[in-house]
Parts: sequence; C-alpha cells; structure tokens
Amino acid sequence: MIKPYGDTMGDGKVQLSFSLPVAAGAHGIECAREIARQMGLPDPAVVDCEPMGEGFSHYVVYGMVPYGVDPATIRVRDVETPVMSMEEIEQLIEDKLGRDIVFVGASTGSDAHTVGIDAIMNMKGFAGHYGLERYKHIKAYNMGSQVPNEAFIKKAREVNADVLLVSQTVTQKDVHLHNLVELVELLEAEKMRDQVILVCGGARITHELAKELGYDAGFGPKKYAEDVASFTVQELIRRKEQA
Amino acid sequence: MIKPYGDTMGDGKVQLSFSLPVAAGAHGIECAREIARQMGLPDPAVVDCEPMGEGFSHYVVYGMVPYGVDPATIRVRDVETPVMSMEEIEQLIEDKLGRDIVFVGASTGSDAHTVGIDAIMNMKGFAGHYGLERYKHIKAYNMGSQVPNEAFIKKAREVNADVLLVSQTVTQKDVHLHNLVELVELLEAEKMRDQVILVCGGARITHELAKELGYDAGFGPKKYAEDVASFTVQELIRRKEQA
Amino acid sequence: MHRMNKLDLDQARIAECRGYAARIAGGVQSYIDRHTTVTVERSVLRLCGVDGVDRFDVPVPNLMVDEVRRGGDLSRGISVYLAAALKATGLSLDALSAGVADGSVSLLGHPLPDADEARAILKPLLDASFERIRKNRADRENYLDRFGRREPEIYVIVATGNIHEDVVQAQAAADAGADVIAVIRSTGQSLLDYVPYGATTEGFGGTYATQENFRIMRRALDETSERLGRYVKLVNYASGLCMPEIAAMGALERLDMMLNDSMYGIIFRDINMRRTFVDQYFSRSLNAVAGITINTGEDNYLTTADAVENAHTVLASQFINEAFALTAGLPARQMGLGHAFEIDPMVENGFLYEIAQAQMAREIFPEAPLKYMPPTKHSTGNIFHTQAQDTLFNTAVMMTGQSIHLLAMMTEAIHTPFLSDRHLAIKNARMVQTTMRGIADEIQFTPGGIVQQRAQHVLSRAEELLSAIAQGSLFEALEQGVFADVKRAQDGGKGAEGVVEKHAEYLNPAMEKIEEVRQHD
Amino acid sequence: MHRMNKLDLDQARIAECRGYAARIAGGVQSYIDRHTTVTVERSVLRLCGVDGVDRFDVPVPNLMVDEVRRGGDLSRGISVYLAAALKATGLSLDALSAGVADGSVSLLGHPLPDADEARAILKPLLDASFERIRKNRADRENYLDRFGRREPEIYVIVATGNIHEDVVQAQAAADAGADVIAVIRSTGQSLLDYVPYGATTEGFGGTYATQENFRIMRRALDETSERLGRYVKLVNYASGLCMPEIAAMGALERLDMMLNDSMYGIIFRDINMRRTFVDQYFSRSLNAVAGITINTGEDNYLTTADAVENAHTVLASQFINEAFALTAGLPARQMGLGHAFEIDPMVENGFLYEIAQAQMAREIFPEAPLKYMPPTKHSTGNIFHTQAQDTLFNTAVMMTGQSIHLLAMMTEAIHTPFLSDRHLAIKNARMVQTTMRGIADEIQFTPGGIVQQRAQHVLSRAEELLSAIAQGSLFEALEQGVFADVKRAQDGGKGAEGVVEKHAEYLNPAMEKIEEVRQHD
Ligand code: B12
Ligand code: B12
Ligand SMILES: Cc1ncc(COP(=O)(O)O)c(C=O)c1O
Ligand SMILES: Cc1ncc(COP(=O)(O)O)c(C=O)c1O
Repeated sequence: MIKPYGDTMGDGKVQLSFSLPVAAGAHGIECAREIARQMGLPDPAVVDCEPMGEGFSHYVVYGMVPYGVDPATIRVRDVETPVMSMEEIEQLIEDKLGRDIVFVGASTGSDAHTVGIDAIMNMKGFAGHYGLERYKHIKAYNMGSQVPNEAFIKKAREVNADVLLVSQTVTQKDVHLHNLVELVELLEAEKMRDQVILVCGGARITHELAKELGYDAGFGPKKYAEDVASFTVQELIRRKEQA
Repeated sequence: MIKPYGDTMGDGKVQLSFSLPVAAGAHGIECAREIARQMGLPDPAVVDCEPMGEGFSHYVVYGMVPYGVDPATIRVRDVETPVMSMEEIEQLIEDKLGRDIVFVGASTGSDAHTVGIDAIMNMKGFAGHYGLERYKHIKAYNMGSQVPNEAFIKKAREVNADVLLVSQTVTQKDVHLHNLVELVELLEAEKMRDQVILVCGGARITHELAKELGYDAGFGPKKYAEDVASFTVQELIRRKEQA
Repeated sequence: MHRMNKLDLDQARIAECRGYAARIAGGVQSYIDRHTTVTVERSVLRLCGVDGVDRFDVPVPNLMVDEVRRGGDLSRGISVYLAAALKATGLSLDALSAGVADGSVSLLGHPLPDADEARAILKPLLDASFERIRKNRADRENYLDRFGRREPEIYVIVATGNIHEDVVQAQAAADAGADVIAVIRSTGQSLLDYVPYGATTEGFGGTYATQENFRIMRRALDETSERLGRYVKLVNYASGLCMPEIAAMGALERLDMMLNDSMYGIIFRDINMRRTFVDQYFSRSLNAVAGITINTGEDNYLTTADAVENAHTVLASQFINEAFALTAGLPARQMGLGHAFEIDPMVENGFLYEIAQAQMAREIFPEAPLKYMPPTKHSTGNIFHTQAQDTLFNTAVMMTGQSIHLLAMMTEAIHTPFLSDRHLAIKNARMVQTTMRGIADEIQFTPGGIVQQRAQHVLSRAEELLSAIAQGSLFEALEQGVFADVKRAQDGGKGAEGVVEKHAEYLNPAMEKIEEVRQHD
Repeated sequence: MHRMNKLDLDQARIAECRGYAARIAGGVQSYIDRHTTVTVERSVLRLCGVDGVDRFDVPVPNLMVDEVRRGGDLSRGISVYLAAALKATGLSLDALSAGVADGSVSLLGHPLPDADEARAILKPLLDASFERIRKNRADRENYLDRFGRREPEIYVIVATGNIHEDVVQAQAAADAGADVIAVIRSTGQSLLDYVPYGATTEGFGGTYATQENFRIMRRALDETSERLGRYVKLVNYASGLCMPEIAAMGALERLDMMLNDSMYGIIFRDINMRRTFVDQYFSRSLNAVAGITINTGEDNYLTTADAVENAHTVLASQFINEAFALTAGLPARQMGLGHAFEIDPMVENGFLYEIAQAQMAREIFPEAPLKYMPPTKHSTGNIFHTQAQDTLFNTAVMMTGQSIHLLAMMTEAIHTPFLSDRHLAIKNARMVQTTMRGIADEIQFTPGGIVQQRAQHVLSRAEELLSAIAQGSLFEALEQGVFADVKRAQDGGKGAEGVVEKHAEYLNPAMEKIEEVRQHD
C-alpha cells in the first residue's frame, strides 16, 4: 500500500488548487475546505485564498489523503509489443513481411497542430529519434493538418495504406473524441476498419483511451517513431500469421 | 450548489500535485490516477510525471470533481464581534470599562518567531495597522519568543493580566497543538483559565482550531491589533455585564 | 521612443536590410496592385453597410459577390454592381441587402453606371462608415488621453468558445490588471471563406469572430474601462481567408489591435499566397486609417523551427512585414511586430540569446509597439516549472523594453487558460514589471560579449537571407520554405480561386476613401 | 576571482569601512583573549577524544567541565585537569571517559601538572584528532580536484527531524542536482548547553546536530558523491550555546560548511554577547584549520527589519564578520558571508536594489564564497506566485555572480520542504543557471543609474554605522539594537554564566595546536 509522500513515508500529503465562484474570505475558505473534505481529505489546510475579479476566488490547499493504492494491483493498459530500434524494425520487415509498409498520417479535423505528427513521420524526427520516412521498407505519407476525415480515408484507399496515423492535439470540449470516433465510424461504413491498423497520438492521448475509442493503439508524449513502428510491424506480422 | 471553476460554470476543474514512492513511468502514472480517482475525480488527467531520485516520482494532475457545495449551508466559525477602529476601541474602554486592560503576549515553547506577535503588540504594528502598545488604556507586555508556558503564566499572574496572547508559528509535527494544549492545562491547574481571555494566533491558526483547543479566540493571517482588541474588549465588557 | 545602440549594431547593415525588404515587398506590390479578391470585394460591401445573412446563414456580402462572380464580371469590382442595383431598384441599402438575402432582388441585370456615377451613389454610404471609423479612432484616443497609456501592456487571451463566458473572463482579467484582451477564434475559422454572423456560443479552442461578438465585447470592456479608469484594449484576428472583412468589422466596432500578418496565412494555414498578399494590403490599409495596431506573427516560426537556429528568419520577416505595412500606409507606431521567447531553457546562455534578439528588435524598430510572445513550445505539464520559465520571459520583457507583453500561462502545455491561470499570470507579470520597472535603462551589454555578438550574428544572417530573397522574389522564397521550414506552392493552398485579376476599369471606392483619409493624416 | 568595479564604488570608503571593522573587532578581541567558556573547554575535551554520555544522556564533556567548575578552577582550563587525571589514574582516555560517565572516576583530586607536562600528556591525543582533521581536509580537496568545483553551488536544506529520513531526502536532492546539503537542526537545540548524542529520529523543524548524525549523513553523501561523480557538501550549525563543540564535531566528521556567525546567537537567540564572542573565536579558529567554509547570518536581519531601510546593516555586519574571521585566521575563501533577497517584490525597482546589494557584496568581498539567501518573508501561501518570486531570486544570483545559492522553496510560507518542493526548486535553479550562465559578465550598469546610486548609498550608510560603532564598542552597539531592530544587554541573555575569566596560567593546548597548524598553512 503506498500513499502520496510529502516528507515522511505514508504521510499522504497532497496539494490542491482550484477556483470557486464565491467571494474570497472566511466563507469562501470554508467552502474550499468542504470541497477538499469531499475529496476525502479529513482536515484540509487552506494556505492561500485570493480574490479574482468579482465573485470569484482562488485557493491553494494542502491535505493528507487517508487512503492509498497497492501498486501491485495497478495494471497499466499499455502497448505490449517490445520496442525495437530502427535497424531491428527494418530487419524484421525484411524477414517476416518481405514488402514495403504504407503509412498515411495526418492531423485531422480542424486541428492545425503538425509538430506531433511530423515528429513521428518526418525524416528528421524529434528529440534525436528519426521519423518513419527514414525507415527502409516504410512508405510514409504525411498529409499535414486540418485534414477532413473523408479526405484522409480517400488518401488511405488511394495508396492502399497498411497503417493510419491520426494526430489530435486540441482537446477542448472533447473535440478530439468526436473527431476520432467519427473516423472509426466512417472506416466501418466503408468496410475498411479491418483492413488497416488504426493508431492515434497526441499530448493527451493514452493507449487506454485509444482502445476505448476503437483504435488499435494510442501514443502520447515521449513516444517516437520507433514506438509506433515496433507496434505496427509486429501487429502486421501477427495478423499475417493469423490469417 | 457551486463547484470548482476552470473556465466554465460548473466544470468542477481542480489541480492536484503529489509525490509517490514509486518509479516514474506508465505504472506510476496509473497509480497516480488511482489516487486521484479515490479523491473522487472520475477521469483524472496526469499532465506531468517526473522521476525524483530513486524510487520517487512527482505528478501534476487535473480533474473534474462531480460534487459541489451549497454555499448557503456552509457555516463559518469566526469571531463574531464587530471589528472597530483604534479610536472606537479606546472610546469603548473609557465608556464601558473605565480602566486599563493588561495584555501579556509571547511566542511560547521552542518557537522563535516573533514577527507575528510583534505585529499585534508593538507600537509600530504591521502593514499599516498600529499595535496594541499604541492604544490608550491598553498595557501590553510582549515577552518575545521561546517563552516557556510556565514563565508565561508567572508573568501573567505578576501583572494581573486580562488577556493572554500566544503566538505559534512552527506547526511541524503538530508541535503547536501540544504547546497550546499544555498552556490550557497549566492554566486550569492553576485555576486561572477563567480569569483571563485566552487568545492564540499564527499563520496556521484559525478561530475554529482555537475554539477546539479551549481558547476564546484564534487569529490567523491578515488579522491585526484592531481585530484582537475589538474582540477582547467586547468580550471583557460582556463578561463584566454578565457578572 | 527607444533610440539607443546598446548592441553596437551596424547601422549600415540595418539600412541595407530595409532596402532589400522594400525591394521584396515592392516586387509583390506590383502583383497586388493588379488583383482583387472575393473577400476584398466583400469588405467593400461591408464598408458600404451591407450586412445580414440568408436563411442558411450565408452572409449577404457572400451572396452578392458570389452572384457577380457567377453571372457578372467581378474583375470590375463589386462596387459598380452595388451602385447599379441601388440605382435601378431605388431601394435603400438595407432593403437591398434584405432583398438579396431573401432572393427577391439580384445584383445583376441592371445597367452598370460609369465610375464617377458609381462613386457618387456609394459616397454617402462609405462616408457614413468612415465617419464611424474616424469617431472610433477619436474615442480611443480620448480614452487613452483620459486614462493614460501603459507600457508594457499586459495582453491576455480569452478562449471559451462562448462570447458571454468570454465577457466574464475578460472582465476578470481586466480587473486583475490586463490592459489588452484578445478573443481567440475558434479553430478552423481562418479557413472559412465567410465571416459567421451574430452572437455565438459554440467554438472550439476559441470564439467565432463576428461583428456582433466584437460589439458585445467592446461594450463590456468599455464599461470595465470606465469602472477601472484604465482603457482596456480589444484584439481579434484580421487573418485567414476573410482578413479584409474582419479588418472592416474591427474598424467599425473599435477593436484596438488586429493580428494581421503579411505571410502567416500562407505559412501556417496553407492559404494561397497570392490571395494573402492581396488581402493583407487591403486590410492593412484599413487598419492604418482606423488607428488599429497590427500584430504580426513571427512568433509562430519558432513553434515549428528551432529558435536558436532560425532567429534570423524572425528578423528578416519583421523587415518584410514592416515594408508591406509601410506600403499600406501604416505608421511605425501601429506596427506591433511579433517575436517570441522560444529558446529551450536548458540551452546554455539561451537567455542571453533571447535578450539579444529582443533588444535587437527594440533598437531596429524603435517606434514599433513590439509584440513579444511568451514561451510555449518548451512549456511542459509541470506547471510549477512552467511558471518559472514564464518569469524569465517576464524578466526579458522588462530588460529589453518590450511594448506588448503577451502573458505566458503556467498551463500552456495543458489547456486554454482557466480564470485562475490568467489571474496568476497577471500577478506574476505585475510583480516583475514593478520590481524591475527601470531595468532596461540600467543595463548595458559588455562590448564584444555574448549578447552583442549574438545580435550582430543574427542581423548578418537576416541580411543574407533578405538579400537572397531579393535576388528572386518572395513568391519563390516561400516556395523554397525559408520561413518556419514550411514550403508552399504559388498556386497551391486554400482560397486561390478567390483571386481575380482587375479589369482596366476596376473600381474600388472604399480603397479610394482610405487613400483620401490617409492624405489627411 | 571577482575583481571589477561595475558599481563605481569608492575604494577609499571601502578601505575605511574595513578600518572601522578592524577596530570594532579588535576592541572585542581583547575581551575574548581574556576569557574562556564552558563550551570552549568542552571542545578542548572533544578534541582530545572525550566522547560518550552518562545514563541520563549527559555528555561526558559536560560532566567533566561541570565537575571542575563546581569543585576545581575552570579558569585554568580543563586541560590540566584532564592531563592530571590521565596521569594519576593511568587510564586510557576512553577508559577515563567511561569512568567519568559511570561516576567511578573523577577529574578532581589529582595533583595538577605544570603546563609543559600537561601539554606533553595531551599531545598524542590532540595530534590524533588534528591528524584526522588534516586528513578530512585533504580528502575534501581530493574529491573536489577529482570531481570538479561548481559555482554557484546549489544549496538545499533537509529538515525531517529523523536522520535516516534526512538521508533519503538528501540523496534525492543530490541526485536532482544539489551541491550542498544543510541538515537543519531541531528548534531549540541552539539553546541547549550540551550537544545531544547518537543517531536521533525525533526533532521539530529539524534534526538534532550530533556527531553520529554527522557521520551517518557524511557517509551517505560520500556514497552519493562517488555515484554521481560530484562532491556533495554537508553543512550544519556551529551556532548557539555549543558553537565551538559543534565546530569540533564538524571538523572531525568532515563537514564542509558551518553556519557560524559572530553575532547571530546574540541577536536572534538572546545568547549572552560575551559568551558568543568568546565562542565564535574558538570555533572559527578551528573552522579555519579544518578548511571549513563558514556561513554568516546577515540574511536574518532582513526577516525582522525592512530590507530596503536596513540594507546597510547587512553590509556593516559583513565587514564585522570579516574582521572577526580574519582575527581567527580564516582566509577569505572560507568566508561565506551572508546576505539575502528580501525586498518586498511589489516595491518599485526593488529588484534593482537587490542586484545593487548583491553586486556590491560581490565586489567588496571578491574572494569570499558569498552565501545568498532566498526570499522568505514575502513568500506567501500562493505557491505559484512564490515560485515566480524565487525565479527572480535565481536570476539575481546569476546576474551578480553569487557563490552559494541557497534555494528558495515555493512552499516557504507553509512547511519545511517536501521532497518535491526541493526537486522543483533545484529544477528551477538549474534552468536559471544554465540559461543565464554567462550573464554576470554580460551586464554593465548604467553610470549614475539607480543600481549604482543605490549601492553607493548603502555603502555610505554602512560606513556611517561602522564609524558610529567604532566610536564606542560593539557591546554598546548591540545594547542599542543597531542590528535587526533587536536590543540586548551586555550581561543579559542565555549562557552568560558559562563565561570564565582566564587564570594567568590558563592553558589550552588545543588552541595552541590550532595556532601551530595555522603557521604551516
Ligand atoms: C506549437 C503550438 C501551436 C502552433 C502549431 C504549429 C504547428 N504547425 O503544429 C500554432 C501557433 C499554429 C498553434 C495554434 C493553435 N493552438 Co497550439 N500549441 C502549440 C504548443 C505550444 C506546442 C505543441 C507541440 O508542437 N508540441 C510538441 C509535439 C512534438 O508534441 P505532441 O504534439 O504531444 O507530439 C508527441 C506525442 O504526443 C506523440 N504524437 C503526437 N501526435 C501523434 C500521432 C501519432 C499517430 C503518434 C503515434 C504519436 C503522436 O508523438 C510526439 C512526439 O513524442 C502547445 C502547448 C504545449 N507546450 O504543448 C499549444 C496547444 C496545443 N495549442 C492549443 C490551442 C488551443 C491552439 C489554437 C486552437 C488556439 C487558437 N484558438 O487559435 C491554435 C489553432 C490550432 C488549431 N486550429 O488546431 C492548446 C490546446 C488546448 C487543448 N488541450 O485543447 C495548447 C495546449 C496551448 C494552450 N494551453 O492553449 N499552436
Ligand atoms: C521570519 C522567519 C524566521 C525568522 C524569525 C525571526 C523572528 N524574530 O521572528 C528566523 C530566520 C529566525 C526563522 C527561524 C526558523 N524558522 Co522561520 N520563518 C520565517 C518566515 C520567513 C516569516 C514568518 C513571519 O515573520 N511572517 C510574518 C508575520 C507577520 O506573519 P504571522 O506570523 O503569520 O503573523 C500574523 C498572523 O498569523 C497573526 N498572528 C501571529 N501570531 C499571533 C498571535 C496572536 C495572539 C494574534 C492575535 C495574532 C497573531 O497576526 C500577524 C499579522 O497578521 C516564515 C516563512 C513565511 N514566509 O511565512 C518561516 C517559517 C515560519 N519558519 C519555519 C521554520 C521551520 C523555522 C526554523 C524552525 C527552521 C530551523 N529548523 O532552523 C527556525 C527556528 C525557529 C524556531 N525555533 O522556532 C517554517 C515553519 C514550518 C511549519 N509550518 O512548521 C516556515 C513556514 C518556513 C518553512 N517553510 O520552513 N524563521
Ligand atoms: C498573424 C496570426 N493570425 C492568426 C493567428 C491565429 O490562428 P488562426 O488562423 O487559427 O485564427 C495567429 C496565431 O498566433 C497569428 O499569429
Ligand atoms: C548563523 C546562524 N546560526 C544558526 C541558524 C539556525 O537557527 P538555530 O539557532 O535555531 O539553529 C541560522 C539560521 O538561519 C543562522 O543564520
């Protein structure tokens, strides 16, 4: 059983901050304490309370959580295939697939962020990790940003894609969820869902979320081309061997 | 019913941070999410995870609380006497008590912080609020810091104090609670508890806490001499009138 | 103004850069002068007072221009068609607009008046709009004279998607000390070839720029300004496919600043370059007479390209933006040239490079109200650390005397700002501004030191780049991807089909009016 | 070294300040030379190797000194009594100590040897300790030569109350980048007239300073140093009623720095001033030969007195601390003179005053490893804002080339640091150190500007103050409350009873050994 750690094992210390739509002052502080108590902190300390404009206030709170988690019982839903180097992946494609693999990627919908998808696909890659364009036996089409789902599917069909890579950065009002789900629905309507490996990524994307939305995998921060390539190549091999 | 406010009324957004005694990584992130879930956040987002030395990691988490508080039901236990100006207080003493009031103050126990008690008692006061020494009809004895409870009581007896002012700043391992409770016990043993108005203060002191510990009032940050004087003078009058 | 030579910059080199930039902009201007676009024409209509939407929410200016495009000859300019219809139908402008909206009236099929007659018909309409713009400008000046000007100005964004929620946030920000409020647009609006209509409450990552939204926010901020005794400026985006129309709306509703770059749409929104160049000229001409300060977008370069390596592209672009702005009659005091603090904070001496760059911009464009953008790229989910980075940025603002201080948010890597994020950012900025008030005047740079050398290096690389671009044309340079590592084809991109070569008898009385006002300035 | 004159300070005035300070310290030194104290004598015992406690946890050095005080003549120095007992009983030192602890042996009742004989008896004991101290010093130098030196050094505190928990925190801090770890003492230890014994796990706001705790932490940090390839320094407090004894323990256990001020105990702990002056001389003499850098406590002045108004008292005190240190044979490179960044961040141009002060200290004490303390007084429970203030402090560190960079914590106003607070503070400091690496060399101050004027003003007020103190004596000045607004009586305060006037035949072979070592340095 582990608990949050301030300066002594098991002290359970956590820091909170939030705003409330009430005026700052003793009453606001008590409201803030009540919120913190509802979060399970028995005796929260409001260490800061400041007015923000009219009728709003901001709080910093410290407290001790009485509960903990047993790390042994925490299971992470993460991509399970081992991560290989570029060279290993190239070798594996030669050995087990014996053909080029086609990736189509884009930042879809109204999302204009390309740095994430470029990090995965472009030659130069990101943070010292080469992108997919550099891999032998990988043909990578990067459609850029603000690509409508329809156009994305059209391109995938055109180039006979093995893998679709979707990047989503803007998550405000869950716009990414709508967009990601729409793509799955369109692919299903087009009877293409089973023909491709469908992968999404972005700063707020986790593998768990991706699976829930009907994707084969999801990649978030600190994931690079080799993570995606390792997964997709091994998955393609698995599918080939199963078929 | 109000909820924490991020950028839309009722969105319930809160920020958390804490450390865990586990290594950073996907498993640590999932542990952090579980802690946040136990705090009642249905789908917490871990936006940062960093390693800290060996076997420790630090998390920043955002989430939305599904619950809220009804501000109308939140009752604040605060000093209820109205706050008056120095001049009003001086006048009130003249009108209703007709004698000098004696305050004895100190930062007691091993606590070496004097700025708080000085802020209340010294002539020049703090942040533009004059201290008790400046008030007509108030005799203020400031014993400084690291004053043992016994010495404090001795002095109170010597000068026939009406009001005892205790400052406590160090709260680590609840040392202030022990010290404050000890004083009440000593006063009771000496049969002096009812003869004085007993007031404590300090950065982490609230009126609520003070009452729980057996004090007549407690004052925290942003309270000044006039707050204390207003309360004590009115309380002395009340007691006099009751007697 | 900020005349000084702390960096020992070679003034001749600066003059040469200006020379190249003038040549580069001049090369494009000859293209601009020969073309108009659908949105320029729609702006002319808006300046004549055309407004409203049909039952499918299509704006009347779009209905009119589309009709002429399909059935008339847009290369003569929309004005003659409007004048013709007004004359032939005898309707008021509002009645005509309503008729077009409900399909009962057409702009086509009327005899076209000659230029002078068209001018005469439209004159009262344009005069009314330009009088309103003049009055807006005078009101702004009055406010500023009455309440005082501040420098640096604290600039924050609101981006809830809902104009009414935006008002709450904007007023709270102003209370906390913000001088300038930018209402971020919904993602995607820049690619719409029309301007949405009315008050809107649903946007993603921002709120639609509509004339009604402008009006709502301006009214709210005027109230706040009066209450606080401090004029709170309002900003929006004259950018994207409707750049000139938004400029027109902003001029009419007294916006104070407009994001309005000569190349941003090309590079970052893949808008056709010809279209953008023509549009930026018209919108900047209008901003000039409206007294609106433009903000250019050089900061964006460093979000995709490396900030140490590509610092000179920012400076080169500032020279080009300046040259285009001058051509459009925009005085230096309205040129909010952009730059940004985007060097990885773990680069050794990165802060010295930042102040070299910022000080250089300050000295090379001494009268421009420089718009300094905060760190974004190297912000992480560690909000505490991001707050520290942001403080360094605030420090750089003060050390180099920047004018428009865009505030960094500790949650930059996470979400569009919460109310509290803005509050904390303003608190941070105010502290730094206060405790460092006079620092820009206090600090000199060691001769031959890292700061001076860096500035000189960036200047000389900018000169090389400008000289190379001037050799060919800006069109070609953009094809080669000199800015932000992005390559664009001359006839590629969005909105290309909206560019129209002018007829020999092309008429644009709104532009004439702008030029007339400019004469009197 | 840091020789420069960026502030255009009047060198003659600085020299005069030094002259006054020398006079002031000299006046006190004549008193010091005529007195010893109970803790000085206990230190002599510790340096002879006396250790251990009785069954009530009273340390053997206390038992011995108390016995002589009661039944002998302490004014002759404890050494003759120890030598007498060793000679008379024929016991080894350890056996003697154990005997005193269990009450079976007494230090009294033995014929007193003459000075030379006493010296001879104690010589092997003192030689052993001083050899250990010499070796510690050599080990430290080796580590630093092998792993390199860093400037500024990142200095953080640990304060869990439990030495084993402290080790965890200290190692994590070192991993994150800390160069120096200070183990804060429990509240109240400074007023104990004995040093607690053994490994301790219960302290408030800090962990007891005991020799065993020193050893545990030093061993842990040596491991960490080897693992990281970076020598991690250890700090404790040679301060309070047992100042010299803690200095002795630190010298024996290879601490690297010691909080060790000539006046702090007087002002902030109400320790008798005569006691403190005598104690500081012995402890500093020992720190000098042990190669331990002292840290002085001027920063504390600004926690009670206003930092703008009382800046000159910090400088005056630095001069006095320097003078006392020189008298004790402490070279400038071991003088970690203290100062602090404590101006209210909402004071206009406060940051400029801060850098004026910090730069001034840097220039006036060019070889001293200045200890720069972070903001504490104006830190609030708003941890985000405090993080911003702390970043400004880190900036000032780099701008003025400070040596020992005490890290500010965003939770300063709340609790002693959590593991994560330290982690975040180190991350912040490392970022600022990296991105601003060369800034101190890059920046010059405008002649006659706010910074220069402020520094000159503070210097001249310090001179006035020193001159006024030199007129009378430091004893009188402390009675008048010139520092930190605190007044102390000459014979008031704690520990006064522990001061003893020396007998004409007073003997202190430990001090003689120190002087001998100093000759060879
Ligand atoms: C750069 C940037 C921009 C640039 C984008 C330039 C470009 N060509 O991409 C510009 C200035 C144009 C921009 C504009 C906007 N931005 Co922006 N921007 C950023 C910024 C600063 C950095 C993003 C980035 O490049 N990160 C670096 C990359 C490498 O990280 P990444 O995307 O997470 O990618 C990694 C992984 O996630 C993964 N990955 C990503 N995609 C994929 C895909 C696959 C298949 C796989 C396997 C992996 C993968 O691999 C990558 C490497 O590890 C962030 C703030 C921040 N510091 O994060 C805001 C941010 C993302 N932007 C934001 C917003 C709101 C906008 C705007 C909508 C604002 C507006 N209304 O105008 C606009 C419009 C954009 C639009 N229509 O979508 C918000 C998003 C808030 C939210 N959560 O919804 C942020 C967080 C800023 C904020 N706090 O408001 N932005
Ligand atoms: C100044 C200071 C010192 C100075 C004190 C000088 C002096 N003569 O007072 C020095 C440098 C000596 C010092 C030492 C220590 N300090 Co200290 N110190 C602070 C500091 C920076 C400011 C405190 C202060 O003066 N606040 C200003 C006053 C005006 O505020 P206040 O006390 O809250 O008072 C107001 C109200 O609370 C109220 N009030 C207060 N008392 C009373 C009493 C009555 C009767 C009433 C009515 C009202 C009232 O009125 C005041 C005006 O509104 C704080 C950090 C911070 N920024 O808060 C740390 C802090 C309080 N110190 C701390 C610690 C641990 C110590 C040490 C124990 C460290 C050590 N181990 O060596 C030492 C030893 C002290 C000891 N034995 O007690 C911790 C306490 C942690 C905790 N919660 O337990 C803090 C929070 C720093 C930290 N993060 O570690 N400290
Ligand atoms: C010049 C300019 N226009 C517009 C924008 C905003 O983007 P969008 O085109 O999506 O509205 C920016 C963003 O930074 C900009 O700098
Ligand atoms: C010189 C000196 N000694 C000691 C201390 C620590 O206080 P205490 O005496 O309570 O150990 C400080 C604190 O800042 C100090 O500066």
